[in-house]
Amino acid sequence: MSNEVIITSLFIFALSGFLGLEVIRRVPKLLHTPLMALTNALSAISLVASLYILGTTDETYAQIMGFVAVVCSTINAVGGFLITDKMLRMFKRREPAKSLPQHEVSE
Amino acid sequence: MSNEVIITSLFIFALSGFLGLEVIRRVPKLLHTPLMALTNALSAISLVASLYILGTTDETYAQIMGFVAVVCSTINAVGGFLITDKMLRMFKRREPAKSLPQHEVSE
Amino acid sequence: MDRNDWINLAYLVGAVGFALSLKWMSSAPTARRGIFAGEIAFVIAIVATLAHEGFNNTGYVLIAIALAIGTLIGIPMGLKVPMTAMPQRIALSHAFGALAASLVGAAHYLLDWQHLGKFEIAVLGIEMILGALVFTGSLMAAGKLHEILRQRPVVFPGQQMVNLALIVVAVAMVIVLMFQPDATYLIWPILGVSLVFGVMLIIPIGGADMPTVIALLNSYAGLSAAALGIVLDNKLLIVAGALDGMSGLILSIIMCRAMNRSFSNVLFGAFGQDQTGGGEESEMGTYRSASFDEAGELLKMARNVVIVPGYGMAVAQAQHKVAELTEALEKEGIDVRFAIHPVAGRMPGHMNVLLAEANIPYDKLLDMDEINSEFPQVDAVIVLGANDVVNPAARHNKNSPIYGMPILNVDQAQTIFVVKRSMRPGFAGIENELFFNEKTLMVFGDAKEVVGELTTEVSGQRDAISI
Amino acid sequence: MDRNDWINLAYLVGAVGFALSLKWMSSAPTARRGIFAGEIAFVIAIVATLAHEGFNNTGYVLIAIALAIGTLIGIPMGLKVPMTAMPQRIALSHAFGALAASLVGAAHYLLDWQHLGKFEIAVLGIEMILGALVFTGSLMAAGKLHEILRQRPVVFPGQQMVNLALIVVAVAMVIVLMFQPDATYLIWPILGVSLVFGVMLIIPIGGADMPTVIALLNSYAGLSAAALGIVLDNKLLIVAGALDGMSGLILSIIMCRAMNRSFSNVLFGAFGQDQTGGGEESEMGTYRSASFDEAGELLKMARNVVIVPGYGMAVAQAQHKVAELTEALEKEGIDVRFAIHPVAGRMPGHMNVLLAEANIPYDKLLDMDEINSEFPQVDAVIVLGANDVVNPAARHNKNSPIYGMPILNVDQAQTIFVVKRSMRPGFAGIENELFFNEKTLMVFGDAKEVVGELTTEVSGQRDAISI
Ligand SMILES: NC(=O)c1ccc[n+]([C@@H]2O[C@H](COP(=O)([O-])OP(=O)(O)OC[C@H]3O[C@@H](n4cnc5c(N)ncnc54)[C@H](OP(=O)(O)O)[C@@H]3O)[C@@H](O)[C@H]2O)c1
Ligand SMILES: NC(=O)c1ccc[n+]([C@@H]2O[C@H](COP(=O)([O-])OP(=O)(O)OC[C@H]3O[C@@H](n4cnc5c(N)ncnc54)[C@H](OP(=O)(O)O)[C@@H]3O)[C@@H](O)[C@H]2O)c1
Repeated sequence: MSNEVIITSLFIFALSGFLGLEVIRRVPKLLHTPLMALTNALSAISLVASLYILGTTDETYAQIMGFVAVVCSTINAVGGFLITDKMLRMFKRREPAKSLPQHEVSE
Repeated sequence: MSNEVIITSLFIFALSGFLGLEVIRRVPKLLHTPLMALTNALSAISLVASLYILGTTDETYAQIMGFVAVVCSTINAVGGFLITDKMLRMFKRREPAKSLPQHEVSE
Repeated sequence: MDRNDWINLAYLVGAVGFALSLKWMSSAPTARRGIFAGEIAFVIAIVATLAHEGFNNTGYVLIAIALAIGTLIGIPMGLKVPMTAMPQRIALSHAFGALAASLVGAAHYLLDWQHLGKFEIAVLGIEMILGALVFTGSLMAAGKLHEILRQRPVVFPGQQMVNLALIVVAVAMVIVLMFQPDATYLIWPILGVSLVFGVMLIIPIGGADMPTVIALLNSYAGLSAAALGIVLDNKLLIVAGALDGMSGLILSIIMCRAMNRSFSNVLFGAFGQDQTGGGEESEMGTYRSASFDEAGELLKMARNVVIVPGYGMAVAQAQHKVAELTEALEKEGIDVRFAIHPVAGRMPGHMNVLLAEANIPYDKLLDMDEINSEFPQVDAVIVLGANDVVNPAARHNKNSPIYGMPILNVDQAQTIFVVKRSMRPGFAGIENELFFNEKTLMVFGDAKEVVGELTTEVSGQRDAISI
Repeated sequence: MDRNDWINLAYLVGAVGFALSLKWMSSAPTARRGIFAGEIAFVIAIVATLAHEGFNNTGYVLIAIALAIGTLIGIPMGLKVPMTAMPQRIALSHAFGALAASLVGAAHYLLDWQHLGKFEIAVLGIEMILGALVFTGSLMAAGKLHEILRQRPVVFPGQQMVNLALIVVAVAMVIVLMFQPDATYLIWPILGVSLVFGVMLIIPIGGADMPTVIALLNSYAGLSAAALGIVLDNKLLIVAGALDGMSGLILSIIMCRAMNRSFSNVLFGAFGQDQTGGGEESEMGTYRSASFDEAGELLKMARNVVIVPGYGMAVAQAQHKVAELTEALEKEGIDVRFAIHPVAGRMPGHMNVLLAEANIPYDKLLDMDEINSEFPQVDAVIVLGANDVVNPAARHNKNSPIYGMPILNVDQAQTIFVVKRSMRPGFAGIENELFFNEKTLMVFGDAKEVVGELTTEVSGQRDAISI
């Protein structure tokens, strides 16, 4: 891999790290547990690497490693998204009867 | 230029646009004028392109164009930073005598 | 790691520095650190660029001269410009930046067209069009703001068709270029048409809408820098362009929202055209006016005063006098605060810089949202050269052009002093029923002069002298 | 645009989707939209990956089977896990993710080592070390949280030297690999040593520090994903890894701050070691306890009640009973709110999810900063299985291990009911002078049971039945 590609990768890493810092700092304490579950699901995107290995190799050892990796990542993705959704469905505002002076819209 | 390079550029563009959105949304109204002056100075970074053209070409027409571009960008950079700094130096908190319950540190 | 890699790494540092710089602008105490980060990043990027291979000696000499000239012009432009001239100063530097960008784009095409693919030509074409239109557009805006050009919008039938035709022609030439890259002479008409387009785009827009236009042009300029970065594969330029573009976009959105108007209304609405109209509808009733000493006496009786500055304070350059008045009032034990409407004046944050210039500490400046609920407890309000931003019609008159724009509810205060030169309307060209409110007292005169007089009254120096 | 370009474009869409997903988590009303964005981005990225050239048929079959198995295990793991088991659930999935990452890293090395440069080998080595240590570390953390493993920190002399030696050995092997890439067998000891290191890293840390440790491991896992992305030149992985890493880092910093401790104190402090110690220092005075009906009667007389939930509520799974009590109190016209300390319970936001599960609307949950100034106006506080987060020693006792940690000032309320099973200390292992305050009434018992009894008392149903 050329140095140029590596520096490009560092660019992407720095920008998205910075972006992550800005975005995640704004997540309210209320949602920290769902946030942990969601990042869990998102980080299962390493599935793309596992799929590539499992799909393209002929070596048995690599197939085994890839297979385990795909299973693990899929569990994380499926489980992670489901559990985040389940949690968030539980968060409710007070019954609409008493209307609140908050500006957020409920969608 | 290969498509891959272009897509990489789009990655960088998307990430930094998103980052810009998050960062700039947080700038308080108080500082909007200095913000305009600062982005003005920062955008003078197109100077890097002008310098390259002016420094590497032998064509007279390109030298003229590059020369004007370098002069313009330098004016912007120098003037922009100076004016932002001048403005910000004017922003003062109330005299320290009355200590305020705010958490920011003054440096 | 060869030389190019080091340069790219320096650009990475530069990009992070730029992002940090903007991030630190998010609070006044860290803002100067932000400039510092921006400056360091800038210098690093420039030094790295000069380390590129392939620079020739003539090049270095020319660069040295150009940098020196730029610096010599830049320093006075940075240090000498008065705060009241900031809007046109910023417009002017957009013009410079855009000129540089379009020249570089054109030079790159002319030097390198043999190696450019279709996509790159398209991007470069957009870059040149944007650069050129921002150049003339910003010059026009600066002219209108500096009142060299007529502020009034110029409209004529078929105007939008003409504009559409211009931009279509420019884009068509870029498309031709994509398929016939050797038609290099097309560069000049592309630039020319875009320059004309920039002028045409601005003439139908009223002078007072210029701040929004400037912010929009800023975001175009950012886009054009990013486009240049894509063509040159220079990531620092892409990052800087994207950040700049976002900044302009966000500021223009904020301004539009605060005026309760849409982008298209700003660009095509020819707002402020009948600025002087509506003279006869003074069926508003009668108003009361007060002399300086009456106003001064009443002010002294207040326990708390809120000053609402507006465009008139900027025009009159009254900010230093305002600081003196504040001091005089505070000496009398009166609490003084400032209520800042988001679009008071002619650019975002306009009032804040002016008051900061006069050394008024920024924690006395309250945003609209912070102060609006407190007006019923305020003894006296001084509306200083502001008009639209305190017009109650925005709250209840559905037919008013400013209906729906959030305003400062000064009419809920006990007494309202309105300082302006006449009964003429403000930017939106409409009467203000606040002036006819029975709690309102008009104090006519130039803002600077009136505030000066009020200070003398309040501090009682007049008596001392006249004795 | 060939196939690869389309795939890269899909990854770009995926990356933006991920960023949007996290952005929308910044407010409860938009959070579900955030998940949706994340899911769509995820699916797009997976479909794009499957469109890669070079997949063989066996590969597709194996992928289908693996995806099916993963989904079949993932669904119950997502739907069946009770909210009280969330901390260990999250630790477990970190373990899965890290295992996948280290396996993929190792497989990539073994398949492709001929084409890897020094830098790539180094990055891949870091990736494998991080992956492996996060795997065992997270398993240990999950075990401690689920109380399969002993919660107590295990310390022995020279422990930190042993740990240092382990990591040095692992890094040394990676360095050897950089210069002798064909020594592929080194992969296994690298992984093995890192696995052991993960275990050793966790054993000196007390069970109650596991949430911080999990967040830290999360940020390591993110780093490892980003490293994999760098080696494979997969930008989506880099973005996802960086976002994930930042999330873990920020959460662990927030936790440390809220506990007023440093990272190194958490990692090496062996905090909570003498969890049961300090038994004799009951020179605090005497405490008063109340029966259920006494407490119920007193509660009914309050006009407003603040409930402070803590770890004990989670252990007792008392949240649904709490909702019933809230309803009963509100029927009596009593205002009920909840005061949530940032580190109440065993993970960030722990109390919020539990109360949300019991259908308590989230605008009744107040952050520490929001409620702390209001306690003097509160008639009754119910401290429900919380301890350290209401310990006034944090405010004034410089020798206390929790000195400086911001706490809920419940001692300023009129009456304080403390619901717990005994006088035993909480996580920090120290006595709580609040219990000996003359305004405090201890109500002993399991949180679920006590709250149930209080509800019966308040709603007066007991009398109805006993008649
Ligand atoms: N801030 C922004 O970013 C921005 C951007 C775009 C548009 N705008 C628009 O600009 C307007 C700003 O409202 P505003 O209340 O600040 O200003 P305004 O509505 O334009 O009113 C300014 C008033 O100041 C008075 N004035 C002018 N020169 C004066 C002097 N030398 N001494 C004393 N008074 C003087 C004028 O009355 P006399 O002639 O009788 O003296 C005029 O009524 C809004 O309509 C807003 O939508 C603002
Ligand atoms: N939330 C986080 O992210 C996080 C992370 C790391 C560390 N921590 C630490 O965890 C602690 C959290 O404080 P906290 O006040 O929530 O909890 P705590 O200080 O650990 O106290 C919990 C109390 O609940 C009682 N309890 C246990 N089971 C119970 C049951 N079934 N019914 C009734 N009461 C029961 C215990 O007393 P009895 O045994 O007498 O019943 C104990 O005193 C802090 O020290 C914090 O630093 C939190």
